[in-house]
Amino acid sequence: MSEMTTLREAVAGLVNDGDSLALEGFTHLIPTAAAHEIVRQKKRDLTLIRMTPDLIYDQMIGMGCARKLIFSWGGNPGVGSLHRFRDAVENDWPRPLELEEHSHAGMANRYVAGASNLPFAVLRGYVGTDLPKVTKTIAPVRCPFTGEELMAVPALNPDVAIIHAQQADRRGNVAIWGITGIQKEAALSAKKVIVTVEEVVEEFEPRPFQIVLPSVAVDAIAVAPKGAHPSYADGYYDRDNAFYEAWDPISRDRERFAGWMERHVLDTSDFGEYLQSIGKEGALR
Amino acid sequence: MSEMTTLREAVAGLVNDGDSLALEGFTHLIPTAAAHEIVRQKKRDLTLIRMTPDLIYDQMIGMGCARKLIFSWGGNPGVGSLHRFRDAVENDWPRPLELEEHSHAGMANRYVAGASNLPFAVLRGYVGTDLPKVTKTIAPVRCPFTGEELMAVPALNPDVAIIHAQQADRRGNVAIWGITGIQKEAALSAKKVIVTVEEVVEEFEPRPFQIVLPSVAVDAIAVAPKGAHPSYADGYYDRDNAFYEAWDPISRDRERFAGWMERHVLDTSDFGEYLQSIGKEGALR
Amino acid sequence: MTRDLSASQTAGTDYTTDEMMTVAASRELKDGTVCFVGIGLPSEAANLARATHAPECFLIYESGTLGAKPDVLPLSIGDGVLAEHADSVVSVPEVFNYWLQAGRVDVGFLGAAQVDRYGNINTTVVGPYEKPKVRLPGAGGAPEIAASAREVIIMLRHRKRAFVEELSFVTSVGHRYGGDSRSELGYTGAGPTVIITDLGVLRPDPETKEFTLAALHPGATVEQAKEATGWELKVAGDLDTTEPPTERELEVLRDLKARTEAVRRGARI
Amino acid sequence: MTRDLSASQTAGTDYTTDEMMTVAASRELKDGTVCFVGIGLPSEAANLARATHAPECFLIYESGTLGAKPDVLPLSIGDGVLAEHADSVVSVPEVFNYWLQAGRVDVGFLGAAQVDRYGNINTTVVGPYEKPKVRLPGAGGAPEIAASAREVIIMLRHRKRAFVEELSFVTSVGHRYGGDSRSELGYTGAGPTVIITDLGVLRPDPETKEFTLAALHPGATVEQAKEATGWELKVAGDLDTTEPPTERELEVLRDLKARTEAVRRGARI
Repeated sequence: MSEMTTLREAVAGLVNDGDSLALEGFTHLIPTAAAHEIVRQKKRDLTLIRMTPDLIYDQMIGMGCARKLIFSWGGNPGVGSLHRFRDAVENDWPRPLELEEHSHAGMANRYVAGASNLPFAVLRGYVGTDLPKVTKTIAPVRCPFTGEELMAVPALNPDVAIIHAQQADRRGNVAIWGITGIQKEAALSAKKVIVTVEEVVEEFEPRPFQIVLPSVAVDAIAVAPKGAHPSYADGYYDRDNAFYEAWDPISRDRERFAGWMERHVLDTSDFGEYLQSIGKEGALR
Repeated sequence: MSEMTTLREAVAGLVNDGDSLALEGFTHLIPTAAAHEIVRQKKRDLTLIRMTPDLIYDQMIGMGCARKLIFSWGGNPGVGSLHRFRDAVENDWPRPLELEEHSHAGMANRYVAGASNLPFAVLRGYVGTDLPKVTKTIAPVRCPFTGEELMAVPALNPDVAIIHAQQADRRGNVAIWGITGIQKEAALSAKKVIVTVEEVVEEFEPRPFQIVLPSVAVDAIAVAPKGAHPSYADGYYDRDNAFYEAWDPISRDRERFAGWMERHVLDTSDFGEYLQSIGKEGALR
Repeated sequence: MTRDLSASQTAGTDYTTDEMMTVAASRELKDGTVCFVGIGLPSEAANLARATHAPECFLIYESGTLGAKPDVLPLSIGDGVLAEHADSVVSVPEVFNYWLQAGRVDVGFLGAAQVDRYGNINTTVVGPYEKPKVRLPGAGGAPEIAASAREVIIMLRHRKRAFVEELSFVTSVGHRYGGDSRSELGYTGAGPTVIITDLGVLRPDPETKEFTLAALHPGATVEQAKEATGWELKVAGDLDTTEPPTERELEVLRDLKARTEAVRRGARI
Repeated sequence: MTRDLSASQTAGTDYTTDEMMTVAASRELKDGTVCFVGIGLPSEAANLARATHAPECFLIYESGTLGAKPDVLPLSIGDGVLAEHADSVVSVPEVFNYWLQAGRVDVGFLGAAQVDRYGNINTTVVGPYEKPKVRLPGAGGAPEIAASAREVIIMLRHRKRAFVEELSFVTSVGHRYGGDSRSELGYTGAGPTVIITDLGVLRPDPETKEFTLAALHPGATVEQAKEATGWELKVAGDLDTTEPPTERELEVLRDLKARTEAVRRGARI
């Protein structure tokens, strides 16, 4: 049964140092507000799970929150590299980052297995690539009927899953529409679930390709308007493409990155203040 | 790419004697019109696949269309037995019926595997029941990571899947809303797909829990108003509960059943005439 | 036809034995529990509970309706009334994989054609499988409900042909051979914790897991219960008597059934 | 920075080599094909095709958008513009399992950081995996696209550091070691059938499956191509010259990119 709370309380109460966290949102509805609150609360030794690490994990990695990353594509979409991610992998800065990498299909099916309470999932892939040489969580499995050999990947069951959604209703149900990506499986695969939402409404209207996550599958709901910025929220605001481009020079340089994060994240008390803060600077310096 | 056609042409062109057919619709949107057309065209030696055989397979079995049934629950929902199904199993009338029975979870996952082009699916079930003793398509499989033993079921890939949906649009996409059951997986697991719809619309409106099956995943679309009767179509008409109750005495007796089917199905040219025909009789005699 | 039987067979009071059974079963459901509901008697009892002491019960039907709130009793597992007020509607694979198998269900509410002393269930055949005397509907969702629900409540009328010494077919596993034999199967659920009949309430012995008579409904006797049981029915030392239905329970239940009957006589083409 | 480079580096005519590359790639897409599109150059070429000769192309993006019809080029694989006019939107597991793995994709359209002579792709690391010189983004959807699409079109700029003798890492399988070695892997797809660059078009030798120069874009030379290839590039006997972009192709492409640029400079908080 979900509880309405603040993002600060939700993160303080449900996220512990050393946890495995899945912050999902496949380019749409990326839970930036929650990622920043985790940085503010200086959580450490986290295993960060996410198909597309994106800017939020670049920031968490650069701020030293992560000891391990489980992922499938680590770039700045439409721009280029995630420089904090690269600096951690190439130069161990600010600390070494253990990698467990898969393909998108592998990650998606690992969440499906986790949500289904199965120890593994089966797919056609990986064979002939170098991924099985560097990733231990890929193993062959044989079909008991045809004898055909396929690849298996183990289930993902994060300690905490965090997603951003458009709406919650009074009873604590969560509505997501548009591109819903892997959010449902990520949430249902986790031991605890935090959802940030744009707003709370009396009841949901039908929306294109909407899914509803029932209250019983959610632990905490916090309102965080614009909480997916610079990603977008279908029906609320567009993707801030300029911010993704601006992030490239900001994140290239360790000092500039650290200063930016301190100014806009550590020195602000919540996401509302963060938005004001980067708004003043035009987000670009 | 789906083609708009008539149900008669779709069945004549895509359904062959000896085919395996999945007519799905989980109590909602049961494709009765299509089932009747198959009876009219006297298709034979079919392997009928369906989680809940319901009245449509009771009729097809009683009319001698089927040599095998793959299913998980064969009753008249809310009423009792499927008498034609029972007569075939208990007395080989009108011909012997081979059974391959699973649980709902097993059938659902067999369709998922079929839709995913995987040879098998994995689930937690069957262990300790007598089902593996009588159903050959259940086998243990071991997790390559944990060593845990689970049960596997082989994929279902019917020659033809037939479903009934509320709407198609001009481009041949199909919209289904309300309880969508297993229709998506059944359609995507099959080699050929026939969809009957209540109507063709310019474009779809958002509906609660609506799914859209793209035109490229459908072979033939035929308009069949009220084509799910006595089941229901959310947004169009309610379930005809009285008909389900009326079916019990009609189907109990071989002669009465045969006469009823001849009068209302064989002697009518399409589902529209069928509806008029049973309407005249009040459907109850 | 069992319907007529039980309707006539009242407990000599102002309620039927079926009403007593449904009321007793509804009381087993605590408020706020997530309940996977079978059609028929279980659905009747679950919705009575939701309309009385357990308004926050989260009802799941195998058709994929999550948090269903039917205002009349569904006649099929996928009636429109289940989707209408549901919190969410998902596909059949999802309801079984992401909800039941995932361990999100507190209580599985099952009917049965036959049970044995360990709460194993048969809904497949009476007689040999290859040449059955009676072909029953089959497994449906029951095997996985019995496997994965944290606990299972079984409801069926107390008849010798239903409470049998040996099942023709084990469709869904209860406590298997009794004792700890169920746990060897690796299922997450604890198995059946109670069987509610029209005569009384049976609960498993903590050690042997054999279902024994724990309570009688008002008017029913131990002899009746033993007579209607195909095995040597054991009786608990501290045999309870079920509280008779309250005014409220009967009123709500009869209202629910009246509205359902209206619908049953409803839609025509 | 490759962007500036190629923009400056025109073929001495009124279009850039990048424009020639995109146009050439778009022409490879037949109308009505189901195409699984990667972001960047492939998406640009696929949407140019859809806006010119292949209006009925069915574009799938890994974010779950089926039949996407973006009016501007998406900057990320999950931009709202992809869902807006899509025929359907499904979950990420569905797009990979029910669509790609199911064999519903005719053409997989991929970019790459590095390719070798057999069309194997590296998007993971340059240098040793444990201590990479350059850490690239990783696999994304490419390995399964390369595995399950009926055929694969690869697009990347012709540079020595990109067309290498040996890959640091095989992220996605092309023709593996050449010959029939791919078929031993049991993939349903036929593998890469063409590599489109800013200099020309490479196609696999029918026997060895080694990619050889099949056509040059206007203004490009065999020497340039060999110089920009890390392996001993073979040249087809009947070397074609690509038709230069038509007025229409250039107009539509530039219009598409202009609208995209406007959006890129768009949304601000």
